[in-house]
Amino acid sequence: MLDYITSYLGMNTTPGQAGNVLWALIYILIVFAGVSVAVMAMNWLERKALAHFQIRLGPMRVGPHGLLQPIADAVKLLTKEDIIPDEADRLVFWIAPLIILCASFTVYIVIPFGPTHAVTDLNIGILFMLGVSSLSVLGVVMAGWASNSHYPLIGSLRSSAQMISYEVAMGMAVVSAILMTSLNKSGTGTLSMIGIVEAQQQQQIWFLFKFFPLGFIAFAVFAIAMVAETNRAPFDLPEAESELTAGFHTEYSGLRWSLFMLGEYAAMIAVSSIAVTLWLGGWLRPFPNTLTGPAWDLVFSLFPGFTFLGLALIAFIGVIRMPKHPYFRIQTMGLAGFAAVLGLIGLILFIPPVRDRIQDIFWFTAKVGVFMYLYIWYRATFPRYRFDQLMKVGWKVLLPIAIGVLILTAILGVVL
Amino acid sequence: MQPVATTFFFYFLSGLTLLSGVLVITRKNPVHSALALILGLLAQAGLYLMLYAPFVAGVQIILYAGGIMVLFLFVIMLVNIERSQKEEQFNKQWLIGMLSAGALGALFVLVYTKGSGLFPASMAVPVESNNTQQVGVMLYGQYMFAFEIASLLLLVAIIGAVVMAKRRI
Amino acid sequence: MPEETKSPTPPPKSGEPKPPAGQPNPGSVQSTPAHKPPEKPAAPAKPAGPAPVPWQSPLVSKLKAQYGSGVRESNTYLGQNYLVLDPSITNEVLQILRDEEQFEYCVDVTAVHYPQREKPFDLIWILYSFAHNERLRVKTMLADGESIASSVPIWVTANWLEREVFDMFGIKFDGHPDLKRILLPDGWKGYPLRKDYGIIQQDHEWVQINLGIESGQ
Amino acid sequence: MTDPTTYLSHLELGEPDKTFLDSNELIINMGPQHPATHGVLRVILKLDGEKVLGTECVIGYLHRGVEKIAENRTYTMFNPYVDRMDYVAAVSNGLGYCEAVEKLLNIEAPPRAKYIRVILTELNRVASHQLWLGTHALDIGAMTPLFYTFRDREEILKIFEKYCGARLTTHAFRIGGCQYETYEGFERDVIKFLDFVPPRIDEYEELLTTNRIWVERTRNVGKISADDCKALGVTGPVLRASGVKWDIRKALPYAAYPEFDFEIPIGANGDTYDRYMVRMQEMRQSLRIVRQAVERIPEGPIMAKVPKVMKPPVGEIYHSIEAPKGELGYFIVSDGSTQPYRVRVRPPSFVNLQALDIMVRGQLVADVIAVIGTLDIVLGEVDR
Repeated sequence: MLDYITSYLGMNTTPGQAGNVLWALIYILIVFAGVSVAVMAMNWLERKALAHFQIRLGPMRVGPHGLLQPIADAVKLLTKEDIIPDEADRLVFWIAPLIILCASFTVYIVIPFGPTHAVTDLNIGILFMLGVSSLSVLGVVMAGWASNSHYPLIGSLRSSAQMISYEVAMGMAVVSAILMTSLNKSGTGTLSMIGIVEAQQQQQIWFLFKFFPLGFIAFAVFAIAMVAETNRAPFDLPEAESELTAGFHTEYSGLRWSLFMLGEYAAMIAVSSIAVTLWLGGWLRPFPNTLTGPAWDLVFSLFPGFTFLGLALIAFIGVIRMPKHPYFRIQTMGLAGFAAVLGLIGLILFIPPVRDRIQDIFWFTAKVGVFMYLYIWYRATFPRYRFDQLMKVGWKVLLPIAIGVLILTAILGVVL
Repeated sequence: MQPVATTFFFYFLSGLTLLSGVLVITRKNPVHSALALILGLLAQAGLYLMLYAPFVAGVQIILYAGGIMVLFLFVIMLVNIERSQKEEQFNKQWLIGMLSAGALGALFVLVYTKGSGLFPASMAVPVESNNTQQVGVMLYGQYMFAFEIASLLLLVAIIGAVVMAKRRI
Repeated sequence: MPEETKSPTPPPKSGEPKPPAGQPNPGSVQSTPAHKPPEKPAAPAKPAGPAPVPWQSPLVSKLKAQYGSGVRESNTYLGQNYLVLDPSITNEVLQILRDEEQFEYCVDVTAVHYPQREKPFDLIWILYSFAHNERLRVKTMLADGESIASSVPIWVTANWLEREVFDMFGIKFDGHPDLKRILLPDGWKGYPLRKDYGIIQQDHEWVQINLGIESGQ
Repeated sequence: MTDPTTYLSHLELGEPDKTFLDSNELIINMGPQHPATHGVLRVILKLDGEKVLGTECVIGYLHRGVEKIAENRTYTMFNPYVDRMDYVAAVSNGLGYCEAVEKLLNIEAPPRAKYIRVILTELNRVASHQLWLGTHALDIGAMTPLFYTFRDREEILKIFEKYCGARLTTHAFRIGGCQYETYEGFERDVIKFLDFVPPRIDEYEELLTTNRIWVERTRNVGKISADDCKALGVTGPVLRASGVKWDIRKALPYAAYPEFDFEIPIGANGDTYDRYMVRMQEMRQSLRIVRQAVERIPEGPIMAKVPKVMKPPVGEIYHSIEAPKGELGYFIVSDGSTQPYRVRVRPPSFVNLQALDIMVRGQLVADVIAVIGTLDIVLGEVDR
């Protein structure tokens, strides 16, 4: 046991590459649990942030400021009756959510939360991610067909057409980023997720700013396509409530429905991770090459701790502002406990060994968090595209732009 | 990376491929057939991985399982499934089928018994780490002409499909 | 049921008794200066009310010249003009009204049931002309079971309006593209806005078959 | 003018586009429990893929026999019932009914009552348009305007509540005037509202007017020409968005409208975007009217002398007003008794809904939602 832990701490590669099966399994568990928790947190955050955009309060009842709402929701969904329509194709109906779930969770194997914080590093990493995440289309199609009902069928047709279309533009944008990896001294590019980040480190530039504005345009194309890919507003046609009730998962309920939701949010986090890895320098902290030296290293390594302390402070202010009525005593105590836990985590993050190992994960998560917030922001702001307009944007706008950027990147890469 | 339980995975994936192949032709419901086909394609991708060809495996998943099969499903969903379920599963050309299957089997046996000397040995030592580059170099170097012909063929196919599908252009 | 239809209702609450200052100027809306001292209470509406006065206009004379006695009445009541036509010429006149007199907007088609009359149904078109800024009511009287040509070819809007008249009164329109019930369910029996249809009356059979309950009450 | 037979709403008329293989015809039942049909409207859609070949509306799920009830109630007793038709613009309904009966009785409401009526009706128009905007935007996928409009509509409802105790089905007016004198601080509340709401309307516009997705979703969607509007009897903002400058408040003025200075906003294309713009402008014009009315409201009685037992003379009357949805008319026949012999309501929503078919033909399913939203129907009024 101890050997294993020390072997881990001494490891300078991912467990998958080291062939360390036990650590790989532990990693998988950690990632799975982490993503599930992140999805729950995202759920709470989305409802809360969306509510504040819309001058509402959002969940306030379960736990202080609705903090326990995701748990209550999970319990509700798990205990809900699981309805399978009579006319449905039972087998396919049953498999569909599992496919979506598997597809969106499998990609986490290659997401590098840090130079060594990934289950494994495939040398076709990005290809693997795109491939596996494209499998979730199957789940959508199967769900829509198996429900044997008009609205889900139309929803799934829309959804699959949309996902396939935007995959093309997305792929093109990704290729131009991959092309940038080959512009280093040795001249060999890579598809490995870790390799891509290392290439950015080596070239001392985030690919977002490389060949400005080419990198930026490719990133923008990807950022739009990824919203469409995950069926989120303003591209949420498959689930367009006002037209198709709930799209492909109209007939689903309870646990199976929650699997769809879990898959959707996991996919959102996954594609955001791709964007962060390819263009925003993955786990690299801001200004890794201009603000160098031990002093700056120390400053940046203190960020995670201070972030948690800040959150703790916000929670503590919430405790103070809680109404002083006996009715709210438990809530106040809960929030105080929450603040204490956050503070404690913040303090732990100041301990030097932890501080150094956690930094990469922190920066990565922070960048992904920005995307998550953008997702919510879009949803609060935009109306929904119509299907033909969506296709037009995908094929006539994004794809030509992405191809143009790809060609220009290639030319610049050869010339420079 | 050390291969793990190679023999087991080989037989597992091969069995899966065969099983799904059988399911594809025996299922009455075309959607089930298509799903079985997807399973078969995924198992094949696994086999490619075992052959140290991760790029091909990845492309197999993206293009076949993720792209083409979805279009298959698309079309199947839109046709009338009740009618296709009533139709007879196998048509009457079993003799031709038997003959061609036998010929294929004979070819496999031939390759299996005499095959060791038929292929150049240098092809069999790919390096996993730069597999993708190798594919690229091969494709755009040695096999450039074949690649271009294939792309031309595909272009013709696309135009032909458009012409056939759209009666009025 | 009968006591429901016509109950001697006591006078309902009618506003607080404020000093009345209404100016009885029927049929017209005049500009009222902003600050006006309360005027002397004017005479309240007399039960007798104003009587319809004959309506003279080029339109009426034209129609009368063309159709003679087919134009039964042409009056103005409370500043609103109406024509009463014979059912046989109604459709033609409506066509003329739209094509020549620019009554291009059919506001409403409706009916009134007078069970005691020989021809118990009043069928009413309310028309409006954008060009003349003028409203006109065209009325015709129909016997029970008598049908009349549909005005859908003249004004498309009459489609649903006629369906509603059919639904509520059972008046049939010849040539209507899709004459079926609109507000009530298709299999319903009876025409609710006829006077012999009680207020709480309903098609019990339909209710029992389709809703699975004993009665809709 | 277009040949009327092209509108007749029958599913057989639509032909699938045969140019692309064998197109799949699909008949879809939208409603009556569909979230975007604003109530219990059922639309049967015949689709070719996502393209609409034809529609048929099935209505009547909310039919309550309002016209039959009217025949069995006295004139005064029927007054609250009209609020239940277009329940988002109850004040307008009441105004139309009261004015129609007043005409029949040959009396007129005192000027102060007329001013109060105008203030409340115009506020109600703003509230109705706000509700329309919120739900319409929600149908098109923009969630946030719904909450903004409801927040501001709340202020109007508060004024209503303070005035007459009810928020939705207000029963604010009586035959002959108003029952209630304005409460203490009424003017202050209204002025406060007038100052506070224009920036809020700007806020809605900021979210939508120049939003590319909104523009793309609404431009050239559900287009209807002025001639078609007239042929179909479509009124209100839908007619005006097609370029016809016709508003009953100007054309055949009622209440105190001749005394106010306001404009009739019109559109040019008759598409969903124009209808949106027209309604946004109308809100501003309504506020303008309210401001003039509040500033100039005369003193005096609020109730004309009305007989205790209302027995209008034998005769019939048609009176219509410009409700937020269009021309709301009341055709009342009196037989000289205390109860109306016949009350016919000419509901704008009912007539406007008829235009749905022509507006959505050849468009996509998503446009059906947009068009139902833009027609601004209230099923309580469609079905009565």
